[in-house]
Amino acid sequence: MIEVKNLHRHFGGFHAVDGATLEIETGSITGLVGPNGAGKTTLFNVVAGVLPPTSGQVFMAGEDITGLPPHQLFHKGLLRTFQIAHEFASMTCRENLMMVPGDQTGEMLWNTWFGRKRIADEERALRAKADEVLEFLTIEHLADHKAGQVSGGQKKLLELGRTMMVDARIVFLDEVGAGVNRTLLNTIGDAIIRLNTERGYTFCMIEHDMDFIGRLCDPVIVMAEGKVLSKGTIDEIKADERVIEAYLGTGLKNKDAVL
Amino acid sequence: ANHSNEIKMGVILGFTGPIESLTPAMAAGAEMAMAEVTESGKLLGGATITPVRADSTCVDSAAATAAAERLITSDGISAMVGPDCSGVTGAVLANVSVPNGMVMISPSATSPALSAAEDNGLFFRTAPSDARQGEVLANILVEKGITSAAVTYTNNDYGKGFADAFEAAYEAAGGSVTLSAPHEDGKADYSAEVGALASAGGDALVVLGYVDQGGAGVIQGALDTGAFDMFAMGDGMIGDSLVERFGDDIAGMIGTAPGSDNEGSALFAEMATAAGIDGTSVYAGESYDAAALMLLAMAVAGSKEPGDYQSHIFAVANAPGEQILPGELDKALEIIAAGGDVDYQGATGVELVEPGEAAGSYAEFTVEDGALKVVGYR
Amino acid sequence: MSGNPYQDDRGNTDASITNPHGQGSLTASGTQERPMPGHEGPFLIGENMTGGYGKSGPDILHGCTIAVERGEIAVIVGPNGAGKSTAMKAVFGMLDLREGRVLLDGQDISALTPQARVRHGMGFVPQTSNIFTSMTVEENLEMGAFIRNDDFRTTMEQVYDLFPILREKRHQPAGELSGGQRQQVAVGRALMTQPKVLMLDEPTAGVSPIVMDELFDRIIEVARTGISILMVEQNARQALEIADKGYVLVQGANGYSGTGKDLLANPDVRRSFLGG
Amino acid sequence: MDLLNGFVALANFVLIPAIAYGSQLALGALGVTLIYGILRFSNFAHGDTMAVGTMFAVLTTWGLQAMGVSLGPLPTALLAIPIGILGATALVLLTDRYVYKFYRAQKAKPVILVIVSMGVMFIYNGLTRIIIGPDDYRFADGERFVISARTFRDMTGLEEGLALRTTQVITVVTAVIVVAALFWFLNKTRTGKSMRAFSDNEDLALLSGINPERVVLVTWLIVASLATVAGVLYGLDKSFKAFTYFQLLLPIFAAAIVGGLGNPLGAIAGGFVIAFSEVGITYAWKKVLVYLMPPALEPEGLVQILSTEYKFAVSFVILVIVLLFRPTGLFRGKSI
Amino acid sequence: MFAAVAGLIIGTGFLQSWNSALLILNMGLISAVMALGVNLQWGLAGLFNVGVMGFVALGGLAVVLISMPPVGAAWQAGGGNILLGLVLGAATIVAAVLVWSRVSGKLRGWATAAVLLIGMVIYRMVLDPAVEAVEAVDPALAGYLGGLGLPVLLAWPVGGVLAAGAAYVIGKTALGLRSDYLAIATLGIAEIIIAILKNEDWMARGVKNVIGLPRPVPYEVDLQNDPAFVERAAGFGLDATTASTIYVKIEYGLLFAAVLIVLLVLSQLALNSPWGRMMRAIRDNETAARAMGKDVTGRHLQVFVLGSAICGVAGAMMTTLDGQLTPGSYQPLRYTFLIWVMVIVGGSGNNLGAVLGGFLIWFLWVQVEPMGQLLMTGITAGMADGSWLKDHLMDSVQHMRLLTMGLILLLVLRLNPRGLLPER
Ligand SMILES: Nc1ncnc2c1ncn2[C@@H]1O[C@H](COP(=O)(O)OP(=O)(O)OP(=O)(O)O)[C@@H](O)[C@H]1O
Ligand SMILES: Nc1ncnc2c1ncn2[C@@H]1O[C@H](COP(=O)(O)OP(=O)(O)OP(=O)(O)O)[C@@H](O)[C@H]1O
Ligand SMILES: CC(C)C[C@H](N)C(=O)O
Ligand SMILES: [Mg+2]
Ligand SMILES: [Mg+2]
Repeated sequence: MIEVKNLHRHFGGFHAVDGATLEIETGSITGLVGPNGAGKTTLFNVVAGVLPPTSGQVFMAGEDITGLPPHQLFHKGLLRTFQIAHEFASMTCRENLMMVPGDQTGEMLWNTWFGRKRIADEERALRAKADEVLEFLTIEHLADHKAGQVSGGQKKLLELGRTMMVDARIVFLDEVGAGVNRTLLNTIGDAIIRLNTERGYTFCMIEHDMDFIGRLCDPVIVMAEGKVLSKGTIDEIKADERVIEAYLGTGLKNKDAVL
Repeated sequence: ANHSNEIKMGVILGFTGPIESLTPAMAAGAEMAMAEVTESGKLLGGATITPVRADSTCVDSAAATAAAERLITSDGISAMVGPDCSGVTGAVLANVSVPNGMVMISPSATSPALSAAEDNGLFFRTAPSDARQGEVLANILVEKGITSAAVTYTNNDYGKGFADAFEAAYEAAGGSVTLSAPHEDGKADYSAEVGALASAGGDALVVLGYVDQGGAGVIQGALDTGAFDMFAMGDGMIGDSLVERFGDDIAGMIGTAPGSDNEGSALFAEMATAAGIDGTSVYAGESYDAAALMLLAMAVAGSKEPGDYQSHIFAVANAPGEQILPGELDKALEIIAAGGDVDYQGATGVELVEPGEAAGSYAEFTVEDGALKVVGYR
Repeated sequence: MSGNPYQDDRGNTDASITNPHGQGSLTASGTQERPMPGHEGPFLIGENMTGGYGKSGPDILHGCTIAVERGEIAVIVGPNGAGKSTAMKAVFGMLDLREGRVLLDGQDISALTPQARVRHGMGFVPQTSNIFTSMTVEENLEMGAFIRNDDFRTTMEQVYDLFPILREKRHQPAGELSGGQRQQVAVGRALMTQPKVLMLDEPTAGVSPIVMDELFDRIIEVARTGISILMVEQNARQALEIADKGYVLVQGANGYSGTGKDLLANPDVRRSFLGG
Repeated sequence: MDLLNGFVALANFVLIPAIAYGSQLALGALGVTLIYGILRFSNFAHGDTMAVGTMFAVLTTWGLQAMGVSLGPLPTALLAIPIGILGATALVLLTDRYVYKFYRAQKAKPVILVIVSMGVMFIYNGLTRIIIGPDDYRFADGERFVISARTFRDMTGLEEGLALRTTQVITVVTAVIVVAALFWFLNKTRTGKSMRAFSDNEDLALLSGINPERVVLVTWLIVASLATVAGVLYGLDKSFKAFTYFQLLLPIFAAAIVGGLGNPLGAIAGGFVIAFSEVGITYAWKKVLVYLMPPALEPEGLVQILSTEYKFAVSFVILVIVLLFRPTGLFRGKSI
Repeated sequence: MFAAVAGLIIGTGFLQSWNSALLILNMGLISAVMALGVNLQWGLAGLFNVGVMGFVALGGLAVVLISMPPVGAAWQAGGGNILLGLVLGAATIVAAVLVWSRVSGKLRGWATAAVLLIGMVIYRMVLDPAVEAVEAVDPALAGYLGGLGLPVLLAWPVGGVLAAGAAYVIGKTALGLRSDYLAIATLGIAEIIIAILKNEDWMARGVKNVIGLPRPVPYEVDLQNDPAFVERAAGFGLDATTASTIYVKIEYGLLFAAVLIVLLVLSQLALNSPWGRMMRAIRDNETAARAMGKDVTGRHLQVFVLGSAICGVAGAMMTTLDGQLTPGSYQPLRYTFLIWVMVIVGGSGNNLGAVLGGFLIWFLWVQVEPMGQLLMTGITAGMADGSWLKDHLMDSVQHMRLLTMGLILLLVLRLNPRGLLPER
């Protein structure tokens, strides 16, 4: 689905992404892990069109998408969520979902004056769809709440829900798990798996929670210092000496002393 | 005073805005004339003249129109002194005075274009159109053998019209203008203008601006950098603060301002000083005259209705008749009451020509021993 | 989001008339006056706290009590939006309490401003925006020592020993660090205060496993020097493992509490908050 | 010789005026940029704050002059600056106490403060005019020139003169000193660093034990001082007129933005960019070229890239171009 | 709220005069239109337009260009060459842009500069003499090309189009870059537009002003001379002068109101549709909106152009009402900041709020003058007559206007920080 070839991104003299080459297979849930500062978020940003690359290329299903702006990538089916939830705070949760589909008749100014009927029909369909998604995410009771006033985890669900309003092909998730209650995280995990199996979404997710990665992802890519360190199943990764040294570590040293 | 015998006169000037420093003296001048008439008690059986001030802002036509509208329709004025700047004057004339049939005399709007404004005989000015002053100034320069000059003017209808007139006359008389550059008033810095003017060169720098404004700034810059040492200036520059500020640095300069060979201006200056205002301030005299003219015309018409007295303004201002100087309004009213004729001269030697503006006789100034001197009249 | 009309700028994104950067959202009430004496008890206790954001916002905490003993580690866990961060802020005096009080070492400090509490030996690492992004790493640490008038260089050395990556990046603006590195700066900054009690709001969020282990190690070390630690954690298992005391907050009220081990062993808690 | 003449002409008409004007703008822009950086809003009342401070200084100067105090060759007004600062500070702090503080306590969004500052602008505007009046006042005394054009010509025998005014020298020297001091203060002192910390992250500053009200107080103090110094220097060089100070707001803001709002270094650079673009682009280069070019190539026209009436427009075009290549301003903004 | 403002205006009618009241109403209507345009940009999209003045002035220019009769002599003197010069100038810029985009490598900068330089020289060679010739034609009264002599109402939409054109150019370069650009670019373009209007005399007489613009309504004097009208006025118990002035103002008012209502309805329809939802989303969070496939820059451009066009229309209406174009009178304080104050006091994001703000602030702008006097009389009431302080204060009474305006602004913001009619 996505192919990244020899990608570089420099900040001044600092090479945040330093020749990363990787591939995300269609239909997979690929995990992306690595120590802090490895360049994961930067890589995401480049692929999603938020940052221009210093050099290198990104392909999506064989097509060169390097440097395309985010809204064009969206129309190609590339969606992303944010490490910190980016809800539309002053709009209701339902509106947050309804605004997603592109090419709505009512988004043309002209039609808002002279195409009222068509808009009304479309809106009805959109609303039904949004309610369906809310139900899927088990937050239908929040439909009319302002999105800015729901809890952090619910915002993350909403963020995921937006990717369901259109037919996404690949979704990038940046640390959906950070700061999310583990029980809720399991719900999110279930949602991801369902989207993957029922709708055929491809996922690529950054995560530091190895249990969560282990439950969802295959394969897992490890980045370090802007490059790809290794790739494999979760078990292979966990057994990889280099990964343990750079990323996983060997557990608490003082644990026994305290307990 | 008896309430029914009150005449309200609007004084609409830019009390805030770019010429806010000129207007207090102008308003005071106009009000001096009103006070004089009230005191004499000889107008329309002892009428009290009450000035009603309003802010023209000098630049905001909408605000000026609203203020004028209020003066007429709510305060119920019978005559209007002002507005001051040509731009708002045109707006007030077209939108308020003409529709409401109100007579207005502007003491200072000098744009040549106003001569052609549709006014139904309601609009007069005690200041001459700048078209004439340009010729006068140009001729003086050429006579003095100054044949090339750089010009800077304040960028409004006054400055631009003046500069146009000057340039045309000067070139016709054989002079050459090296550069004619506007300056905006009230700006922070005039280095750019001074630089350009200096580079263009010329025997003299002609400054057609305001003395409290950019005009002085440009002169200051030119003196400081040693770019010019000969200056010529228009009416807007002739004021006490000019010599206060530059003194003998501009000795020998050439200046023109409306004025005729009469005692009026000196007299007015004296009166003003006694009343605690600056009588030499630009257009203070014109303002006095504007108010006086309307009051005398009312006396002749025996009515304070604009429609009644508008036709008498010309007659009051011009010969034949006894010449009236500032401070002699009492006398003038007496003559009128006796059925006589007056030829109002006032502070500026008013002489109205068609279509209702001062004829424009000009005084030639220079600076000598740190003081302004009149060297002749034209 | 408290509906305060003054906090409404309807979508102004223009950076040339306002500086959107770093404006605070906390209301610091209280005074700098001397605290009133209270009774004996745990080293730090927020007792029966009830309150919410703003003057008129809804209550988020409902009679919640949180305490930590000297040199102990107390951990707060609970679902998102339960009010864990709010409880921390309440203890730190960053929102008005409508009921309840906060005692530090037996003294009632409910009326003190946050600055005053810092001077009384409390240190706090908030959950978000917890570093000065435009200042260098070193300046961040210096700011941590703002209230100290003694020589803080040894403390700084200790912090650098604790987080070696920070020494490497000491002259870099902290805003250019990665998520995990920033977290280390934040904890380092709080340590610079040399607090008697250190409050951490999700210090390990977004931190890689190896750094997380390291951090927990340090926290234990710090606690051993006699400093009390009060922290909120979503990595609840690891946190509860090292905790002397654990609190489960549910909708602003105490749900369960006990030793870390108790909570880990409690099937209810495991199911509803620890993900089974 | 011609080369020298050409250079002197350039210095006299472009370099010296632009440097002096640039310093004046820079001092004004510094104040704007500080408020923006620390208190987070664009202070539209800044021009009028300058006017108020200068007004107090002018009144004091008159008093001093009446008492016969003088500084010899230097303008007496320099002695009055502290009083001016005191006056401006008092007014600004009063304003803060009764206006801005309320909004701070409400955690109002900066946009609201921007509009509030417009209200304050109107009020200062009115106050200045009510107290001192709308007229043009000159209060400079002492020696006007360090070297005047005539003296220079006599001295060097060159055709072109070079004038250097006392006020220009004072302005530039003061600007340098003030900027250096400000830098040292912000980057090296504890209070300065706490101000930067506050600017960066208010909540966290609170948590570090920084007293926000103190930061605000110090900021206003510095800003009022800067405004007064800038205003007095400007007034000495030109003259004092309430309306002009209001008009200064535009170039000052332009300078602050082009330099990178919130960045003191940027404010300085921005001031000079604006000044040089205004003076340089509209300068008629004929005079200089006449000296530099062989007679055969002497230009006929004025060699003026654009006429002076567009000088303001020019500086804005330059702004846009600068920003195109340097999106955050010459120096990265908002880092005060 | 609206009732309150209506009450204020009607109060003016009773206390001062109906003419004043109507005049305030008319300018209020125009201000409301401007505020509507700014609200579209600021309240809806968070775009910071500090160049309102420029767009308003362009609208004013349109009135001259459309409605004044052409000056034949001037056209003969150099009209054709001026047009040619302008075309050449435009061609130069297009050529330069083409060169810039086609040529690559080191040559690019130089080639573009060369094209620009050569083009500019030719442009000046054609234009300058023509301009001089045109401006020499009776400079005191004409000196410009005049307009097309078409009905003045046509100038209103044309004013919108002119403003929209300028906005498009600015938007294209400035939007989508850092937000500061727009501020600088609009501030700059406003100054540039005014500078052009002031200095290009051949176009609209520059600072010499064009006065006596045609009107879409009858002249008072004509009405006063029309016996039928006088008779009808008498029927209402009014004298002819009053009746005619009021009649004319009412007609203007109806025209302006029609424009305002149409624009208001269109804005409201747009706001309460998916388009409005999209705009709110963009405002809430641009990054996320972009990631959700919304062309943020494109939408911003659209809103910016529309808002500016509305300001242009308002500018044309205002110049029509004034009956003259006076470029020197365009000041940022009055035409940019005051409009903002209207939007913010009224309630940004809410179209009705902006309209309300337009009325209210205009009312205050005009009426604070007497209020300031009142205030000052109050302050000095306790002082001894003839005391130095009292005299000094009474002399400064005019300056109370600004002070009072400031006080009112602060009060409104203190009590209604989100505006009088907040967005929902
Ligand atoms: N704007 C920037 N300027 C300078 N350096 C930057 C910038 N953004 C990121 N970096 C540097 O790039 C490196 C990679 O950052 P990135 O955010 O991609 O890390 P990450 O892998 O996502 O880490 P984490 O897991 O902690 O979020 C870091 O060392 C960081 O300091
Ligand atoms: N600044 C604020 N103003 C108003 N309400 C707030 C504010 N911050 C948080 N809230 C609300 O208070 C409630 C509790 O928030 P809090 O941040 O304390 O939760 P938390 O337990 O820390 O959750 P998480 O684990 O997601 O961080 C939530 O409903 C939230 O929406
Ligand atoms: C008082 C002056 C500023 C008026 C000027 N003569 C004008 O016509 O605008
Ligand atoms: Mg990251
Ligand atoms: Mg939290």
